[in-house]
Amino acid sequence: MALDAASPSAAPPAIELRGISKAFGPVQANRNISIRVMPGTIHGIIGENGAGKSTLMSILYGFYHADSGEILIDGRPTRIPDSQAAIRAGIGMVFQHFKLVENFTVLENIVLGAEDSGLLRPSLARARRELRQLAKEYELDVDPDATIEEIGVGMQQRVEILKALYRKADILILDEPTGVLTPAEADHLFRILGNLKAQGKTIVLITHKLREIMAITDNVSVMRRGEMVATVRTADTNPQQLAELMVGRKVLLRVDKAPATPGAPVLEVENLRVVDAKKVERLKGVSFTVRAGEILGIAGVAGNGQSELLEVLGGMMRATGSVRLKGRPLDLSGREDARDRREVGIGHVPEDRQSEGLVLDYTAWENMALGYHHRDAFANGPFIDRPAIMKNTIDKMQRFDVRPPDPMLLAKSFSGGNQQKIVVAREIESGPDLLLVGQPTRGVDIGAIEFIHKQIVALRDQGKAILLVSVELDEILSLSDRIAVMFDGRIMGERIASETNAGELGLLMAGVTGEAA
Amino acid sequence: MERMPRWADVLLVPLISLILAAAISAIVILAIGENPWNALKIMVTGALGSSYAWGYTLYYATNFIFTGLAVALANHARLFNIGGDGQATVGGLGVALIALYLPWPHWTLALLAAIVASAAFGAAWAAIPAYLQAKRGSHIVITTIMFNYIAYALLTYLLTGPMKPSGTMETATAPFPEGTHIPSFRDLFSHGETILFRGTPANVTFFVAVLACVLVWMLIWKTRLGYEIRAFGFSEGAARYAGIGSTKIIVVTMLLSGALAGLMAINNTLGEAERLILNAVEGAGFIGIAVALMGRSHPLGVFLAAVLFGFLYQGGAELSLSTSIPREMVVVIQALVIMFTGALDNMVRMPVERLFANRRARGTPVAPLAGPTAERAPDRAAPPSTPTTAE
Amino acid sequence: MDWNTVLLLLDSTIRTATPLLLACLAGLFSERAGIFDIGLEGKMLVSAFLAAGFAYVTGSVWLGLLAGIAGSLLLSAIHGAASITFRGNQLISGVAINFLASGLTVVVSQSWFGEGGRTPQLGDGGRFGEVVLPGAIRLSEMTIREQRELPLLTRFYSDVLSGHSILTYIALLAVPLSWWVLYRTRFGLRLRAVGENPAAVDTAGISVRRLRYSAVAIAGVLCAIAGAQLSTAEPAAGFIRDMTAGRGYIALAALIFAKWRPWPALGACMLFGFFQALETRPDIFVRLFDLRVPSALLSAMPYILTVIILAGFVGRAIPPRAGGEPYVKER
Amino acid sequence: EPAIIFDLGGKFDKSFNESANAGATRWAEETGETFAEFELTAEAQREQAIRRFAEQGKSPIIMVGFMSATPLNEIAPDYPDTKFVIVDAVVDQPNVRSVVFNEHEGSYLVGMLAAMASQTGTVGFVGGMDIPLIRKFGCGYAQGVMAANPDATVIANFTGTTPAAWNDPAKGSELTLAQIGQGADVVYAAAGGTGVGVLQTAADENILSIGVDSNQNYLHPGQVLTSMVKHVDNAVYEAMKAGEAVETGTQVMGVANEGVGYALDDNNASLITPEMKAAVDEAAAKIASGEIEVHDYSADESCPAIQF
Ligand SMILES: Nc1ncnc2c1ncn2[C@@H]1O[C@H](COP(=O)(O)OP(=O)(O)OP(=O)(O)O)[C@@H](O)[C@H]1O
Ligand SMILES: Nc1ncnc2c1ncn2[C@@H]1O[C@H](COP(=O)(O)OP(=O)(O)OP(=O)(O)O)[C@@H](O)[C@H]1O
Ligand SMILES: [Mg+2]
Ligand SMILES: [Mg+2]
Repeated sequence: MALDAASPSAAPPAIELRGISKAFGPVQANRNISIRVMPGTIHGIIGENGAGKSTLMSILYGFYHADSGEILIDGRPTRIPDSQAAIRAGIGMVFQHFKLVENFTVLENIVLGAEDSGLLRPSLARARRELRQLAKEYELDVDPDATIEEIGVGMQQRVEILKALYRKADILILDEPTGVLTPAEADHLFRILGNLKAQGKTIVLITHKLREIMAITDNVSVMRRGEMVATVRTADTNPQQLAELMVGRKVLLRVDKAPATPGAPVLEVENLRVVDAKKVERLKGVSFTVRAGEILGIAGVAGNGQSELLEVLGGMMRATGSVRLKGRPLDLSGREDARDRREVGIGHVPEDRQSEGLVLDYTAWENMALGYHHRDAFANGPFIDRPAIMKNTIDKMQRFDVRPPDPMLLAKSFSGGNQQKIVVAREIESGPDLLLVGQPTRGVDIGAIEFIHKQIVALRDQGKAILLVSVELDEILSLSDRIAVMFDGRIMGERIASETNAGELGLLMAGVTGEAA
Repeated sequence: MERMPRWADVLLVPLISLILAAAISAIVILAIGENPWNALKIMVTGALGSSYAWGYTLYYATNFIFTGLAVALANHARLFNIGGDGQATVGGLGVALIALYLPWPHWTLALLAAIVASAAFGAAWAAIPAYLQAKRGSHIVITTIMFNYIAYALLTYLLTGPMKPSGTMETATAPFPEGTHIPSFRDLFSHGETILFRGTPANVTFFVAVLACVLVWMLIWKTRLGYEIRAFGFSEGAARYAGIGSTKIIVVTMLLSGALAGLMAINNTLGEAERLILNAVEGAGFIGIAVALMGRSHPLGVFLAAVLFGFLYQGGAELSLSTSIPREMVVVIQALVIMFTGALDNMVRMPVERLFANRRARGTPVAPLAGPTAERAPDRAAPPSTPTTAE
Repeated sequence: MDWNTVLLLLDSTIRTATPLLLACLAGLFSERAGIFDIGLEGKMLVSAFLAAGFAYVTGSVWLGLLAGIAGSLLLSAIHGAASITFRGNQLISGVAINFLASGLTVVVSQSWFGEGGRTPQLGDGGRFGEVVLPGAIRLSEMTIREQRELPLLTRFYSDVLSGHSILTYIALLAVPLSWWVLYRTRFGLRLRAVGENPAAVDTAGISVRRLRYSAVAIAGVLCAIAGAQLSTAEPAAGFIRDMTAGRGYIALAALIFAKWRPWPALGACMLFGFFQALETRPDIFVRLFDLRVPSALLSAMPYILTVIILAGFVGRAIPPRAGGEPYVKER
Repeated sequence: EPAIIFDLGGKFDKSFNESANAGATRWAEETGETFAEFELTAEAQREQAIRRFAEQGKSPIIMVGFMSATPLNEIAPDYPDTKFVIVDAVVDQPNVRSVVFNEHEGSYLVGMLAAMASQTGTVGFVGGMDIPLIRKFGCGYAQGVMAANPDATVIANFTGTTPAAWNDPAKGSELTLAQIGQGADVVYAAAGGTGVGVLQTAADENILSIGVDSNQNYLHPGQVLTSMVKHVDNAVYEAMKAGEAVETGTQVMGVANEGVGYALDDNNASLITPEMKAAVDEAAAKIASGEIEVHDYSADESCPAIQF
């Protein structure tokens, strides 16, 4: 069914891959893949987690080497043994996980590898000039002297794009660029991509988000389990069809839930303030309430205090103010840690599953006990009760459809979606009165999103309180019962989910107050 | 996932590495005009060929088990304890104090007391570096190095002054009283006419060391504390998320690590010399680093690596006793063994892996994606790869 | 305490700090590129031996230095192979190199010179003499009284700054040079980047392997100079086994102390050098505080002071992020 | 066949082991016979080596170093037919010959020379590890200095507290320079390999140094004032020559029987004036006759002439 979506022009494809195969040890990441990307188009690639999209593009960028197959750039067979060769062939790539040096400045990151001479000063000066030029041309403003760790992910992505443009890339590959962006940032990115396309550049866009595919791509290729299953003209398809091509079965694109029946207040937050290690005030007096049987969604652009809010409630950061759980006050002075929070009935699905929610080098069963390893159910005196945890893990893995359902597998071996299911299973099944959920579906494929959303709603329907933080407006809108919008460490306003829309929330997220909105 | 059979991983690869180390050693021995084959024979019979040989090999191994366990345990929390030497030195002080200044009716009691004292003193010596790491962020590597030197100075002061019996030149305490003499292997295993382990220093402390291996293994993989230590070592973020306090883990782990290093002192003071001698640790704390790293921080691996080093020590002594190969040659051989089995491990592993992969490829087809392909648990012995910091 | 004592202390500080500083900068280059190096000690030792050995045999101290560099580079190459090419454990490799150096120097020197792990004493051509800086006064040609009458600055210049071996000046110049290389050149930018995030360097089209090997090689050269200083620069005059006596570890401590930066490295090494110089002058404590420090405590003093300073004034030291981890693209 | 066991420092320690090795080698060269030898690398090997040699029928078995006293005391009775010789310690067993040296006496003599040669009235002492044996050297030296010049100052330093202290010439240099800075113009090194740095620096700085254990005058002709020789070599040589018949009991090697003394040869002839020579020789005679009693630090761990 792989129909060729060649554009009418006679020009050779900007990129043509023929029969690319790549195995990582026993994992066949790409299997005999062929694809043609026409110049001056935006070409989408979609596929489930682990389908092999990143691998394919990394081969094109010379980061990995294909076991077999051929690469043609502008119709000419091209050998790409390393990234230098790819850069020379006019290819630029923005990786899913950015390849930036955290404690370097933006400028340094941009010149790295593209210096003019042995001395830095002239290179930096030229880069500074050109950066100004590029910034104007493509609306890509960044502070060249800020270090990467100081700036947000959205900015970091701009740096990655600038890196490619600075190297005069004609072909730009973006791997899941919007996974970490707010809607506004994503829109901005698409405007830039539009600009680039207008200038004749070719763009390959990998994403999980069908909305984005439909909005800006010209053609779209679908991958499944290392194979290319289809390439179609975007205009000729629809989200439902793409989702089914990806997953190989029918999927539900909307969250199906009954109206909430809120009960007594479970979490009451008053005047919460946080000053972080760098003495920056992150929360500036936040107050809200979450009731039993409802989902409160916190919307907001990343970096406006949501992370800190979750960390404070989860016992990982100290704060001032008052927080009561079912009427009883929590100690915010740092004396109580995450374990104490779990004891009083707070579950926590952290924003970053890889560096917080899981110990990647632990097995699935060990991770199922993370944070609960001291509980009687999981321990015999000072000992870990492995049989009990194991049994529990097998059970949860089955019910949450973790694939593969092997408790002995290391967490890092699971795909992102399945890793997230492990975390969600552990936190939901611990029976919390309040569940903190941060970015539950970041980087997760459609099938898994659907499942995780269902589980969260089911917990709500058991009468538990849920605090959901997400930068995905779609997710907030479809999952929450009430929505609070955070901006600059404050709550800008609260809305009933069914009575608001993306436009109104977007204004609040930008800091425009409720009255004005 | 398994790229090659387990036996190849744990036996074949180390064996080939050892052979390579031996081959290079042989070249050096040839170069200084000796016969390498003869040298090998002497080392093997001298270190493994009789109960006498084992009596020395296991004595040294006992030292290295303790210091190796100390480093290994700390590694699991991503702490690099290079203070084993100082901790063992001070542990010896603990042993000497109880042995000299308290009366002991029976060796069992003395041994128990020595265990407590050496562990406590060793732990105490690790306590300040641990506290400074946890609270002030002072790098544990520097502070433990510094504490080694401070320990040497402390002991020099005590053994040339306050604790030295007067009228002797020996930089050692007085011999310990009879009641503290713990049985040697000879006392334990000789029966009737057959005398085994004659004149060798191996003693019951070896069993304490074996017990320590088992206990450390249980601690690391069976207890809640071990679970927390490893979690902290793998991911500080996850540990914080799970409510595992960094201060507690750093301090507790270092105390235990120091205690293990301290225990080593029982072997050389109570067990062998029956007095406390200046510099009796003889760099065992540093050997412990090699032992722990080669043993992949797993108690069984530590045990095997410690025996290997015991073999090298005893075999090396035999070598200099019966040939004119200089004693420093043994250090060269040790270095080569550490290099090949420890650091150049992959040089052997990669081709062997490829060999097995090729054989498998010809036999069975490549496993399908997301099948039973991913990394599984058994390879769990490996702790975080670079335990240099607790940042 | 009179000025004379102060000047002498400072003079001794600079001399004592020289090998530390060179080894520390060696570690700086290596670790900034993401390769931990606890084999500084071994490389210094091998170079100390080869430098003295070749200086003796050839009569030329410069040839000796070259031999020292060659030997040290060889160990660097082994360390590089183990930690870069074969992705081995960098700590084990360093430990092995230290053992190897300690054993091999004695075995080889015994077979060359038959003096039991020593080289013969070096004559004047065989060692680096004192360099008299322009305008410095040769104080050794004056009586103590005459010296005391000179202006303090002159004495500082002539006594403390002038009169060290060329290697000391190389070490001191290596500090600004290292800073310049690291922060002002393309190579330095890439080197720092590869220690922080090798993937960034790789995707920028630069060879991680080549960069890391060059860093390790620079470390080898610097360690070699440090070793040569110990065995061939006045006042030294020959090799003796294990003569590095733990200086590699102290240099490592200084490196962490300096948080992997060149100028602070200078400060840290000078501080350690100063502590060790102080250790040679127990009379100062008697004169200042009327305090007789037992010799054992005196020996421990540099280490105790280090811990105190570390705990009191130096915050958390964050090593290069990719340090110690081999760069693996395909799991 | 005799056997010799060197202490941990090894047979090239620029100190008593090296001297013992010289004696053994001399015996072997003169007689054309061979001897077995072993250099310790670990404390546990003391007993191992003694027993091994005893079981191989070696005799006499010579042990160098005071740390072997306790093990030998236990093992000697197990091999009543073997003769043992221990250097630097006394072991009271019927089959053991103990050779001890009055290092304090020899040090006293070189101390006198130092005081007489010094222009500044300040002399130095650089010890290796701070252990009683080395203090014994230092104490005798200080007494000799005081005897020759009661107003003199003696500066004493030790290199360190680990065995590395015996092999750290750089540290030896720094200590020497520090002592020079305090006015010392004669420095006595009792520090094994570290002493090499002391003597070298003294020569470079144009002051005088004093060697130890063996005659080290040749190292820097005209710049080494003298050496405190301790004839471990002779003791070993004689024990080997006597073979099985070696006399047991304690042998004290002092100034009286030329077991210790100061070295005078062509290299330092110009440095020792006739008056100096007369004065030390007189003192030596008095020590031999018992008229002068040099205090032995190790007897009561104190020193009348200097505080360590
Ligand atoms: N460096 C690597 N070493 C080993 N296996 C790898 C490596 N990179 C990817 N893989 C495996 O190859 C397969 C394809 O991975 P890839 O990252 O290309 O998927 P993807 O389609 O980009 O998934 P996602 O949507 O989650 O980003 C997966 O099974 C993955 O685990
Ligand atoms: N080291 C590995 N060896 C073998 N298979 C692996 C390994 N790591 C991951 N896999 C397999 O690869 C598949 C996808 O993993 P991958 O790493 O691509 O996750 P991901 O979905 O890309 O996560 P994220 O989107 O968060 O990056 C899974 O089937 C997993 O079992
Ligand atoms: Mg992925
Ligand atoms: Mg991907």
